[in-house]
Amino acid sequence: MSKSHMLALFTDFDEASNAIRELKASNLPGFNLKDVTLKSPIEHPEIEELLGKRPVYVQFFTLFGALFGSIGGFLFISSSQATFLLQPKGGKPIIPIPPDMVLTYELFILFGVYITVLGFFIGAKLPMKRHKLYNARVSEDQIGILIKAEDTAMPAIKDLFTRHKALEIIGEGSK
Amino acid sequence: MSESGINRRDFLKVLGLGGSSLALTGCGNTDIRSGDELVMPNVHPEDFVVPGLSVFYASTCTQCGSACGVMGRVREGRVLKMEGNPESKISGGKICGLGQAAVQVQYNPDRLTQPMMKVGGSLQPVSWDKAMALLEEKTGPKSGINGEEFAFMTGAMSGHLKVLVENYLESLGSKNHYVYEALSPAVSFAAYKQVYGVDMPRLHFDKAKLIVSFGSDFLGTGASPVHFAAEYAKFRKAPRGTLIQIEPKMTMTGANADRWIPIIPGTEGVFALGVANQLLKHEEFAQSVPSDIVTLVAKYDPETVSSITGVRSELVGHVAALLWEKSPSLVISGASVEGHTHGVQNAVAIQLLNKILGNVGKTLDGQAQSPFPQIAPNAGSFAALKSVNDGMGSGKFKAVFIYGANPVFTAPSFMGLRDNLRKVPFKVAFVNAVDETAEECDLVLPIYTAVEDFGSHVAWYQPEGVEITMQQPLMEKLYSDTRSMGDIMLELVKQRRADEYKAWPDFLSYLKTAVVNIKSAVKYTDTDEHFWYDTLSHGVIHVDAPQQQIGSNFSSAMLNLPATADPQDPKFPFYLVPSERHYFRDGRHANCGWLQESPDPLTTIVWDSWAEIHPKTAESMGIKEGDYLEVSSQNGTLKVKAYLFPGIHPDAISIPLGQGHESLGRFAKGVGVNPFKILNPVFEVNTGELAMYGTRVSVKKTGESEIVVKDEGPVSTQMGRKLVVTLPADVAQLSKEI
Amino acid sequence: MINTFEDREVAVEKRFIRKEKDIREDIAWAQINKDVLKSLERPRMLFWVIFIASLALFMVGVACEIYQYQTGMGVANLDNPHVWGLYIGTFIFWIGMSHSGTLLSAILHIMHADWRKPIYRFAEAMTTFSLMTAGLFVMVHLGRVWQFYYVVAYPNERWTWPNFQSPLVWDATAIFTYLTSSMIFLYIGMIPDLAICRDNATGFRKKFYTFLSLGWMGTDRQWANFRVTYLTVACFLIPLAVSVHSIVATDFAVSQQPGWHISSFPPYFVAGALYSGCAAIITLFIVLRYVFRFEEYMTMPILEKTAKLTFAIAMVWTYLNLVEYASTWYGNDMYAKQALIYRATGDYAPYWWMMNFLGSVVPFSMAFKRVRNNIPAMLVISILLNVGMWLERWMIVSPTFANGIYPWTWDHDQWPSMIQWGIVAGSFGWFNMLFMLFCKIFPSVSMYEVKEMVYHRSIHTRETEASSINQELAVEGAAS
Amino acid sequence: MSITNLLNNWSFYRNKRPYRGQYDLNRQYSEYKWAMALDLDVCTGCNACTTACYAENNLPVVGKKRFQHGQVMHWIRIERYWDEKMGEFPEKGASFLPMMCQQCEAAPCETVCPVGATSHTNDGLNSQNYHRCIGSRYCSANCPYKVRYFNFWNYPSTAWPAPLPDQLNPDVTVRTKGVMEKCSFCVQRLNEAKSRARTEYRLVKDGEVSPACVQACPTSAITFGNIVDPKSKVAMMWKNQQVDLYKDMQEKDNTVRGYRILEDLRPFPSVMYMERIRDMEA
Repeated sequence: MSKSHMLALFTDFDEASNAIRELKASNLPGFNLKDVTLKSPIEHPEIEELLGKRPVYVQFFTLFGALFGSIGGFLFISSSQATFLLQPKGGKPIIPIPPDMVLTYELFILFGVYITVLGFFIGAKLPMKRHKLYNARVSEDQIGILIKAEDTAMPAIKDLFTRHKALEIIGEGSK
Repeated sequence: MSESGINRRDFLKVLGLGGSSLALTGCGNTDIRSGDELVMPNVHPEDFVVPGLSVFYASTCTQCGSACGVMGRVREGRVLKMEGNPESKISGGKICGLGQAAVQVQYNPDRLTQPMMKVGGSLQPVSWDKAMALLEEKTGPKSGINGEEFAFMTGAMSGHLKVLVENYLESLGSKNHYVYEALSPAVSFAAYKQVYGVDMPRLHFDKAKLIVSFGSDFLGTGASPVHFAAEYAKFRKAPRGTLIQIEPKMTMTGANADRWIPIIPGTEGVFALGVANQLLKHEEFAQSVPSDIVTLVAKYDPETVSSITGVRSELVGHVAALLWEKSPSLVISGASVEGHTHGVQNAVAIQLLNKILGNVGKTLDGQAQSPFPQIAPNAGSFAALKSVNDGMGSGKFKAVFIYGANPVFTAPSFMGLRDNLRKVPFKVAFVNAVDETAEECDLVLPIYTAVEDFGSHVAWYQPEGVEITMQQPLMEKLYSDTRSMGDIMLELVKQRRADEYKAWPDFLSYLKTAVVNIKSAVKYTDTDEHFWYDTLSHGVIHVDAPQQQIGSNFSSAMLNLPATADPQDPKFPFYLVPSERHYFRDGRHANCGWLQESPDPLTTIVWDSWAEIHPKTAESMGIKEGDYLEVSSQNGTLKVKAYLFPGIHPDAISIPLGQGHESLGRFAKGVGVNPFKILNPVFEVNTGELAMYGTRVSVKKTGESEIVVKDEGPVSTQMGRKLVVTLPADVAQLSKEI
Repeated sequence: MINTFEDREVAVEKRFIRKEKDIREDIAWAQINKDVLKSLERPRMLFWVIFIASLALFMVGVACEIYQYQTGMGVANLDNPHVWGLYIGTFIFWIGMSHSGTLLSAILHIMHADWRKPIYRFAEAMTTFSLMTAGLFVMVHLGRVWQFYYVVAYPNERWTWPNFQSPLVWDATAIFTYLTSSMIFLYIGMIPDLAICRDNATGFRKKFYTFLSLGWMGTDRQWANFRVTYLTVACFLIPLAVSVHSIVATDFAVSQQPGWHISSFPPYFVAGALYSGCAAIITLFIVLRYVFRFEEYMTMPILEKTAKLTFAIAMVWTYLNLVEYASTWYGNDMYAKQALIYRATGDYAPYWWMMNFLGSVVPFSMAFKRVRNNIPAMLVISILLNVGMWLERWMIVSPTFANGIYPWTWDHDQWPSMIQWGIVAGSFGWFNMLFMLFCKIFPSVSMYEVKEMVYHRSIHTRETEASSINQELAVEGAAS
Repeated sequence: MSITNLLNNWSFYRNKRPYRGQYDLNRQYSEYKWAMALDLDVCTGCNACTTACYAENNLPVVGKKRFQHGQVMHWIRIERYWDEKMGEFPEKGASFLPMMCQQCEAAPCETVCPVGATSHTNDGLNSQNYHRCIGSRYCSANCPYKVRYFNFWNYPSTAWPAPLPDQLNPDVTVRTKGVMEKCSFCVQRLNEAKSRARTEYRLVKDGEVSPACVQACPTSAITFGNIVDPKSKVAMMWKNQQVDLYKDMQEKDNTVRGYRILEDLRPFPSVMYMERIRDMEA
């Protein structure tokens, strides 16, 4: 059996969330809550909750970046000082701790930020091609629910959406 | 001359003999100007010339009259630096900044590189043949010139070049050798002559416990500054001597004094007599001088002295007391004492103290008697300039040669020397660079600088024995179109004495013969050749000669000092102190960047002239630093910036000499003002010398103002920092030091 | 007496207009897009005036720099020992300027102060561009700028490294970190808006925005990652910003020179940085509000809040400033004390006093609501404050050189040459040029965040209003 | 590689200069430590040292205007101070102070140079690497003595009109615009002497080499040498004057003249000055 996509656009956010709630409740055959994607102009933590746990892993990238930056940074600086014996500085040891700490701190932040952002791109799957059922109004003021389900389940879902006064329902076939 | 070098064997022999690490003459280097300078110039170097290693040639510094033995550091055929020659008793291996600047004279961008001839009022380059032809025509045998019509003006000279010059004059049947030095020691010579019967006694600074110096800047501009500085250093070592300086304007020596006493210019003699007065109160001293002097001196009680000299009366007794307790002592006089109508009397009065204190023979005795009078130095005098000027003015002279002097720059304007010089039909100048005098001449001949030429010198102040310092080229001539003064003179002599001088193709051979003659005097046993190279490699010949016996005759007649300071002229209330800068002297080396940029020790001013005025006086006249002042005498006006200087008598204005050139080159031209110009016709009565310090001036604010360019910052004290710490002499324990 | 539904509506209406809001809550989202996107199309004439003027100014600076590059630093009329001048002073100024962007977006973001939303975008842009300008000054200041890369720790065959002990190297690292991080922060925060631009643009611009928006679709997954990332980077940026200006402060604090060797310098510098930054935000706020017709979004209440913030920081700065003087005075170190006295009485006295006046007295004018709500007044004040802060940096650098430890080399005559002034002026041109370009190309008001703001606020007010009405009804019901 | 040897001798890397025994004859770290002793009592302020330095180190003559702008390049300068409580006249004369780079052991300039262009040599000199210098001028800003001089102009093209370049010392480079320079204790002479000594399997003898200023000084006010060698004159003078290179505060008798300028800033200078003496009875 083949699966297909369908996008429903709502103006009323409450209706949209109700629609999702109902989808969740009605365990239709051939339909899985995981296949629901919410598309919104602003972030809707409260609605996202309805979609169940969808974990984010950015923090772990951050942790790695920070550790790498600080440890690697200090090792890099101190070892380069250690290999550069030709020009000692009067009044200071070859490897002075306070200055190295300052630099370590900077590198800790530098890599922390970089790798966090890397994590973001990976986690958010950016850059990506837009889905063919993307609608510009989503970026304006409407909320879109994109679902993927068995063709058999489609009519039921469609009429569920219409009940929740979806402005427009775009199926894969239509347009 | 560059061909008359040494062959290899000579060199080896000489090393064996000389045994010194100093290398030999610079002959044999190819011309560094030829071809690309990137190519190492020594195409056929001497064996000892290793590329990349310096070779040191001994020679003599001719920047001033003290004839220090120096060494030139030579790399790849170029002299790079002047350093002291340790074998020279005069320099003792040390050197002053003026001596350092010899290389900048050599490489001066404004050097004259070819003969110049006056054509239609301006100097045009000519070939040497033309130039010499002209000389022949004007002064040669066929010119019919007689000795009376010819004058040769030189600076102070010594050694064999002097001999040659005099021989030339003699061949012309002329006696007109005028030796002129703008800052000549003639007056002090005269005074010493009167008192001790010698021109210049030997001064033992190191032996003295107390030196009382009346305006003698022996550290800066004295007879032999480098030598005196070394002696001064010994004098300051344990047991540390005390230096008292009495002068109208603080000199470098005064800045190092333990006590500096400002005094009205010209009254130093009176102060000395005042001190004598105090000293004679001690009965030991009572018998030391003739009775007539005792009576004369009796007049000078502290109050009188104070009223004349403007020095607080107790200081007279103070100085006397110090002289009394610190013995042996040394009392000396300097330019600011001698440059007055009664300069000789001043100096004599000061020497009287030595007599009273019995320093004569202890800290002050005779120099060695030079066995070679013909090469002995002749110190110049102003009298010479005067007679030349008169001769030129009266049209007596048909031809004038000028060498080593720049009278147009140094002669006061009242003499009208420039115009008189123009009256002379044929004027020849021998110079390194075109100066004010050369500008006026009909023929200007470019000669070697001191570091390109051979020569021999004898200083008129000899530390011990007689030191003949040899001058040899430190490098090949820089410009192919320049010639050795000696060669030129020899050629001129040959005009009339060809047969007598035919033995000598050039001055080098002449000098060699002459020097070799000295061999016997120094008990040198090896061959002449060796003696010659030995001499050159060591740079000095020491002749131990008998010491001159110095008498000491004083009479009250020598001491008739004016009863007051020179009469005040209300129109010109200030005493002008034309101070001598230790690196500028009479200004002949003003075109050296190093000297221009080396700050004046006391004012730290560079690249300029200035008028030192006491802050108190300045305040009363509303003068601030940098204000332009008009300093006028009867004979002219100078527009010069004011510098507020505490080390000067409130009634005096001091302007340094040596600047204010209208010619001479890019570093000197138009920098500062020339105080020589405004000097009044005041003369020393005994010698007829110009009384340099006898000029009165008036000072007027112009209203203009400009920043004074100096190294000193906005503050002149240490602002509480511990930078220079001063320790009282009684606390210090120099004897325990290393 | 409320008894009908209509009456209730009226009552709600009344309460709506009673209090002035940061932003109108009934503003349509489509309208927001429209208004902001308009700023990318046709700004007022003034925009072009400013842009051209800045360009010209920048050109002046470039000319001066070329001359200095060819001739040597001497043309700046610096000397020994007065080796630093306006370049370093202005460098600090620009670094300082960059701090408020972070303050507004990061700190306020963490503190959920949502009134920042309409204005943080251009504040962040300001951060980035002022950092770029500061970077220029490091270059301009170098005697051999063509060798600047020696400061970078790049591996090379000789194993020579920069001197990691030098505060200048710390500077280089910190500024690099800060510049890149704040650029990333700016960009990440802009992605949803870029998507909006993409959806509304056509032709070349569409390609451009499509590329930049990385195919953002606003899916729940994207939003979730976005939320976390944005928060994390913000958390990084705050300590970073503090560290950057502390390090700039150590350039002076770790040296031995009187007037620099002061332990309170790092906080003092940071306060000064936030201060000048906030003042700059006010200036640009007013300019953008007019130029791009942002009256709807950059509203008076927001301006007032910013003004209050600036005033608070001004007081902090004043305090630290006085602490510096006091500690120098009571520390009674001869060198430092002399330097301080010299600043107050010497050749720089007029500027020093003006700095203190502008920095500590002028801000009090913002204590008055009337002033805070008067746009021209705020424009003038904010500019005055920045003049004061610029003077402060100059007064830190120059007097110490003119009156340092070593009296012989004191130098009271030095005055910056026209070249120095020209380059300083040029830097302002450069900054304005970049900033104006940015505002023309990218949405300088964050559309999606304004939407959030409107959304949440409207919900909030609706609830509060409703509850309060109910209470009243209850009360009245009891009465009757 | 680097990390392992970093761990191996961590203590060595943590050793803070100057430490006692850093310089000694049996080659702990270096058997040379050049130092000076300068007797202010015999310094007459004659500027011979300054001119010698110009000649030896190719210092440019900057001219009046640039001198006024404070862009003069004299590596050694003679300072002239009047006494703070001077009456109407400077009756005790002036105080002259030759000031050149003090070659500090804990040099404030070294730590702040971003590119490590100035740093410490094994024989205790404060070296300046012209090729590495990028002209940030931080070293000058942090130098308490202000003895660092910056090339504000391209002097090689202006300061030596031909044929003056022929005088330039080939052992010393001519500095271009935009680099910092300072007194080097005539390092070119020191290196020549050291290599000469090395070829003869010996150390440099005392008095074998001296900087241009020392050599010129007519009063021999400056003594120069290797302070590591206890028999060298300079070492004996330091000892005799009770000045210890490794101390930042000397406890010494008040009769002793030795001191180091601005010692309280703890730069550990290598130049010892000896107090000027004045006869207060005079």
